Amino acid sequence: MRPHETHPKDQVELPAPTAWPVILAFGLTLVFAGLLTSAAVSALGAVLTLAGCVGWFRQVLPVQQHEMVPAPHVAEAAPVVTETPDVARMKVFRDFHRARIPIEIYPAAAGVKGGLAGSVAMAVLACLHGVISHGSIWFPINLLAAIVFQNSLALPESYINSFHPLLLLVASLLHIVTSILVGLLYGVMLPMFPRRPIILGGLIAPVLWSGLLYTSLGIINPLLDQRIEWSWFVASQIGFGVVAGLVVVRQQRVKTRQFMPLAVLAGIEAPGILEEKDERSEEK
Amino acid sequence: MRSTTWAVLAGALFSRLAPAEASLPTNIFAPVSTPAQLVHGLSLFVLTVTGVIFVVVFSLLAYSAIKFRRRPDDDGREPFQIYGSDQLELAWTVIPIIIVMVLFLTSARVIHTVQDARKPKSAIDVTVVGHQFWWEFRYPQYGFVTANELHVPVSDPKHPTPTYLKLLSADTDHSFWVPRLAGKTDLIPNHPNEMWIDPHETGLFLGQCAQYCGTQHAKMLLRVYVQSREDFDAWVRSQQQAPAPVSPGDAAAGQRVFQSTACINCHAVSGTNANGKFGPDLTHLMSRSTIASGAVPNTPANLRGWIGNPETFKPGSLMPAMNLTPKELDEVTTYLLTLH
Amino acid sequence: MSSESLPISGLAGLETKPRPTWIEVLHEWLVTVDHKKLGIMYIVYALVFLVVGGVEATILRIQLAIPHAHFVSPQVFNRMFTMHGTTMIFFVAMPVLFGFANYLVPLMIGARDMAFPRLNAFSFWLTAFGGLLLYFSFLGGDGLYGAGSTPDVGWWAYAPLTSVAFSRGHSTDYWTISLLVSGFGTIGTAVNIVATVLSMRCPGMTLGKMPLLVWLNLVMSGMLLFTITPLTAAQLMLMIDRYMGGHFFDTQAGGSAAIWMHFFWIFGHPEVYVLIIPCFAFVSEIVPVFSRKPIFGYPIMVAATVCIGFVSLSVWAHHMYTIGMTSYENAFFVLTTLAVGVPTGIKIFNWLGTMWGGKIRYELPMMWCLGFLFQFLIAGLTGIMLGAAPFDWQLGNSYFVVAHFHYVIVGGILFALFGAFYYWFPKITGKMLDKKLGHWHFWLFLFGFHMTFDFMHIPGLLGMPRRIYTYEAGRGWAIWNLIVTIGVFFQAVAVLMFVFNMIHSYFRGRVAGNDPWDAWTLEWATSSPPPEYNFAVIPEVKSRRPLWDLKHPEDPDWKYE
Amino acid sequence: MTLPQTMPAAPEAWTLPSKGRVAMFSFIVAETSIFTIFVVAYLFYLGKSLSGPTPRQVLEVPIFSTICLLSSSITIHLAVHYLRQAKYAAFKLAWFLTFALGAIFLIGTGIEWNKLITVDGLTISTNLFGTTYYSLVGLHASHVTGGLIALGIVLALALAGKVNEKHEHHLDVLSLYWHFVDAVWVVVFTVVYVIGR
Ligand code: HEA
Ligand code: HEA
Ligand code: HEC
Ligand code: CUA
Ligand SMILES: [Cu+2]
Repeated sequence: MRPHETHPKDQVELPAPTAWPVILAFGLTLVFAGLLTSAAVSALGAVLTLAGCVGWFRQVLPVQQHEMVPAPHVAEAAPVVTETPDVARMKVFRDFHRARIPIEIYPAAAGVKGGLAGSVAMAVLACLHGVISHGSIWFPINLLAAIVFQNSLALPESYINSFHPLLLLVASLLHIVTSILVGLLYGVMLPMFPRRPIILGGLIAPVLWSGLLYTSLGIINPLLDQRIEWSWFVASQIGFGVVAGLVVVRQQRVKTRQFMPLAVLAGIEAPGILEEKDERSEEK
Repeated sequence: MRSTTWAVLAGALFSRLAPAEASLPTNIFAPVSTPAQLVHGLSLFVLTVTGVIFVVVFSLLAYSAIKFRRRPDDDGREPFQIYGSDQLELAWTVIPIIIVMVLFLTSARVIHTVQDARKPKSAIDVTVVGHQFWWEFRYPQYGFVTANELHVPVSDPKHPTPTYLKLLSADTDHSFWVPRLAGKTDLIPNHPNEMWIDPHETGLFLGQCAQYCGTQHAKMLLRVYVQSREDFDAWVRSQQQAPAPVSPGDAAAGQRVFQSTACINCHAVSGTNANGKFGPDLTHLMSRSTIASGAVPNTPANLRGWIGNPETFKPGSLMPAMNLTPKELDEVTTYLLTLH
Repeated sequence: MSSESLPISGLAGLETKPRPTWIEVLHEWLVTVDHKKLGIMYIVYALVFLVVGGVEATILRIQLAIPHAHFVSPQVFNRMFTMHGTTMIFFVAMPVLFGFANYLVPLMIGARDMAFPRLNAFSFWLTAFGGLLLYFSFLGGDGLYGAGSTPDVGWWAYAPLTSVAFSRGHSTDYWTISLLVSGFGTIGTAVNIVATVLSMRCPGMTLGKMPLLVWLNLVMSGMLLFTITPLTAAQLMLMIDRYMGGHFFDTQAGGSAAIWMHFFWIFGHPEVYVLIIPCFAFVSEIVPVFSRKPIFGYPIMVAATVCIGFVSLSVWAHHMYTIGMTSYENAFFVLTTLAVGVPTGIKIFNWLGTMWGGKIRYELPMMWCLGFLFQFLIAGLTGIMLGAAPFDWQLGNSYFVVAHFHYVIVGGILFALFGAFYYWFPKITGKMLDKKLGHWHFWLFLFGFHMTFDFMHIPGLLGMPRRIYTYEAGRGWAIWNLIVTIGVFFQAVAVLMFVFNMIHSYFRGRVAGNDPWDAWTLEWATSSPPPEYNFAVIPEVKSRRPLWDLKHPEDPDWKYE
Repeated sequence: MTLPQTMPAAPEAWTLPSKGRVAMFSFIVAETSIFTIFVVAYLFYLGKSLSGPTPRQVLEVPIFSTICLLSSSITIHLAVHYLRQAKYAAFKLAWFLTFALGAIFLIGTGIEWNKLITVDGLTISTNLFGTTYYSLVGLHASHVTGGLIALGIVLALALAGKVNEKHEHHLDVLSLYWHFVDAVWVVVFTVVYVIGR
């Protein structure tokens, strides 16, 4: 509801300028300033405050004081022009319009599924190692959880091999969260490389991040760094990568998108790729 | 092992800041005590991670800033109007989340390691009381009090003898910061804190108050002497002794001036009737190499100047000018010079 | 051109009436409730205090250029850094951002004014008088040290330094009361912005179609509503302690010094995000226009900002890592502090995505924003270093922190602000800023900024704490302090050139026209400067870039949003 | 091509929230924040006073005042309701009751404070409890006072016959403030008289 619009088109109603706000502000300031100087200042401030309140009140109630300002006729408003009226357009959509290949990709769901599947593979391989080398399924779990332990290097062997519910909880949380996150990444990025997604996700990526860990594990988790056997570790990461990659690729029919341009695979939204909204139904 | 290689590489990278001890006495990249070393390790990791992020993002920004500038031969059309990409958004959300997780977990571990370390029985206890603008050091195990210059024994990593500092304050907030020994911990009134150091090398380590505490916050300096066990024990023994009786002459006259002027209201000299707590304990004043918490070296001339008018060295310090006559000043100074 | 025939009553339109006397001009500005005039007053007020705060910084730096200098006494130095910090945060950064918000938000949503124009004026005057009261402290009373009663307790005014025992005279009270007064003004403006954005948008402009600047100012105002009253509360408690014998922070009576820290930083941290978010807004408006593309990922940009707004309310104790909280508390704040980096990073990537594939025009607004992007990246990463608590145990309260926050404030906020000046000065005054002077301003300031604040990190890494009026010679700090100080003079010259540019261009600049940058938001559809009523008729919009739709009728945005 | 400027003749309704309500809600958010801090301080300092009277020793639960204040929320709600229906007499009565109930609350607080100061010797500077108690309750009381002044002005205008249903909107916004003040009292009451004793 804008009262201005009910007036004749060559006049606009605006709130009237008024001195009461500045008077009230000054009065309030003086009230406080009196605490720093003298009571007389506060007294003066109080008077101005009261005056300001009353004056302002009467500006607004019972009806707002306004002024009328002349406004030009609509037609005199300046035109909106640009020096670059042409726009480049991606031609992608037209080429695929008839092929009816589903453009929609759901990276998140596929990624989460892939990550969870991969987490199972990794866990199986790690626990297998634990049983074979140390006779305990809890060995790798506790090593992972030791990331938050101070002085973890002082933990005795028997401790690392036995069951601890809190450590299991911490390790599971870390394991699942990281797997989901990496799975999400797979869901998003594997479709961008439709030719050899499994090589990339199953082999190259795990080896890469294992390499990164190799250099930094000493500071991140010293106990794991001390006890880790890299061959098993890399194997478990590759296990994750292959399983997660397979699940993602299967879900998103990545291979069938080999002929799509990168822009589409990366989910770029632009005219030419996006469908035009129907003029009638658009109304948000 | 790998961590050593890494530390060497990182050290080479920061070689400008690597210790040339004499010239960079408060360099945080030259730790000699476990808390400082733990922080150092974490800091190198954090620097590396953020460094990599910086290089990647900086390159992308620079690339796009250069590659996508409008060419002189531009065709006058607007470029493709791209609204976004949920996939890319997801990717560059997930990767930072993973990075944050790793940084958080590593930091949490170091926090625990430093803050929740178990105190061994061999630890030395020192109670540090922060004052405006000087440090009081009490050694409850040995029964003496000193000021401004802390002595601790060196700690062998295989049989650690750390020093545990209990941090209190008599007035405002202060902060104990000797970078090569540990991160800083604040001294807050009514809020006791604790920190520990276990220096692996002997030597003198410098620091200063790191929390604004008033006018002379800048000159609340710290000197920590890390000594071999024998030297430390010898120092303790000397601190425990009361001063020898003063020989007659100027020194005795000075002691009379000292005891009849307000000095004894603020200062303590064990074995005498001076037991003020507002100012530093002067019993072993001459065992210190500086006065007024590092403001000036401890020489007879400076001592005389200080007592005459502290404002010349440390304007705003809480010791008033004592308005002594030049003769009284000489005598008091002579007396103080006997307090080894 | 039709624009000249529009009867405009703004700054440039006075030629249709007889020239007013200076009393009439003064009166007009004193009683105005027009958001544009108030915006300009906020901005001019902030610029004046920028110079004042800069002079205070220069005094600090001269004293610190060499060890054991005697340029000023410790008492004066301590007053200088307190006033510099307080002035810059409360009477430069906040007013200038409120000024731009005041000016632009109604224009961008197609409204004629803010929701409550009189409240707008009242809030401005409260802020203004608060600042004047703070500076009155130089004159009022004789304090303890003879330099008036100017506050010398640091801009955080930690207890118990501020108790009556340790802070005699009225210096602390000047700090408390002037901020209390201007704090009420801040609340008024925040309420006004929220009400304006939610209740005054033109038809068709749903929340999802507002320009990002409007969204971000809405988030900023929302944050302010949560976060400024904790400071008010703490200040009231301090006044009760100092004036009425209360014991809130009286450690002798069992009170807690730490609780002041908590209350202050519950305000203080979100406050710095309040400062940066409008600068994100400027960048989000300028980068698309000069890259000739829409902002990449508008919905995510909004979501990320809201996320930052919420998360930032939970990170405050990263300013307190050294006070002796438990390891669990420290770890919690590390987590939330680092978490804030994620949505912030998303924003940087989105700006990158906006530039990518564009046709970037390097006019001055874009140059400043490019500086912002690089420098904010660095500043954010040094923030992450500080967020890792153990690292902060060394770096905290040192010059590394000063370097971090000046990097983000000067290198981020000021750069984005200068960009905003060059971008919107034509709209506000109708004249373009001079390009040659602008380039001098940019390159000089860039050089001075980097000379000062890049090297300022080093003394922090070498153990130099904050708030010290002098330092020892043997610690390796001297050379860096000298370099840091020299850089300030380049900045000062640059800022002077900028001020000169504004004054000169106002009188003799090239006429700008409605839309000198070929931009897409509503403010460019009206004249420069806009008439008092902003728009002849309230517009109706269909997309986020209404002017794009008009300029490109075959390819309007609303077909794809 | 000019600015799209049609006010559609028969538009789909373009409705936005009322600015008065938005402003009042925003203001309430800010006020909630300030009260939260004072409540936190109160809770933090419970049991930490080094000396002096404790809450249990001196506090009496102000049941009557509380009932009055909370009822005034009902009466103000009714008042606005009646005004909307142009039932002026009922409106004036309900509004007067609101004002009176609020005034009773304040008087009750005053009596309580008088007792605490003169009988128990508890002032704002006595100990931590005194400081936090008077600050918190006082902050709330000052908000009640502000509200009462506004209510009083409206009452005076209403009795002078100057209030009609065109002002319903303003009074609705004012009643929001009054409800807030009451809600804060619920919290303060719980913290001070229930948890704290
Ligand atoms: C405009 C203001 C502003 C902004 C935006 C920030 C942003 C941040 N700040 Fe800063 N800060 C200040 C102003 C600001 N700061 C001020 C004024 C002080 C000192 C007050 C005083 O003591 O006087 C201070 C102090 C300060 C401290 C306290 C230091 C101390 O006193 O001991 C800390 C500690 O955590 C900190 C951290 C951060 C972090 C983590 C961010 C983050 O928000 C940064 C996020 C940005 C990035 C991380 C970069 C971009 C992201 C990416 C490229 C994605 C990838 C990155 C990761 C995965 C990490 N700041
Ligand atoms: C918006 C915030 C803001 C801004 C823009 C700045 C800008 C600057 N700041 Fe400041 N600063 C703070 C906020 C800010 N600062 C805060 C909050 C603190 C902490 C206070 C505390 O510890 O309590 C602080 C503290 C602080 C310190 C630490 C003091 C200490 O710990 O002892 C230093 C030291 O160098 C410093 C320097 C500078 C410099 C060189 C600039 C320059 O970028 C300024 C740019 C220069 C100009 C704008 C100059 C314009 C001048 C003229 C045109 C006149 C020319 C006159 C002469 C040459 C005499 N600042
Ligand atoms: C009102 C209190 C007060 C009085 C009286 C006083 N002092 Fe001090 N004195 C202090 C304080 C406080 C310091 C610490 C100053 C600082 O470092 O900031 C100090 C420091 C000293 C120091 C340096 C101690 C050190 O370890 O570095 C000496 C020496 C000293 N005083 C001697 C004297 C003498 C001699 C007198 C009397 C003639 C005297 N003081 C009277 C308060 C007092
Ligand atoms: Cu003690 Cu600063
Ligand atoms: Cu912060």
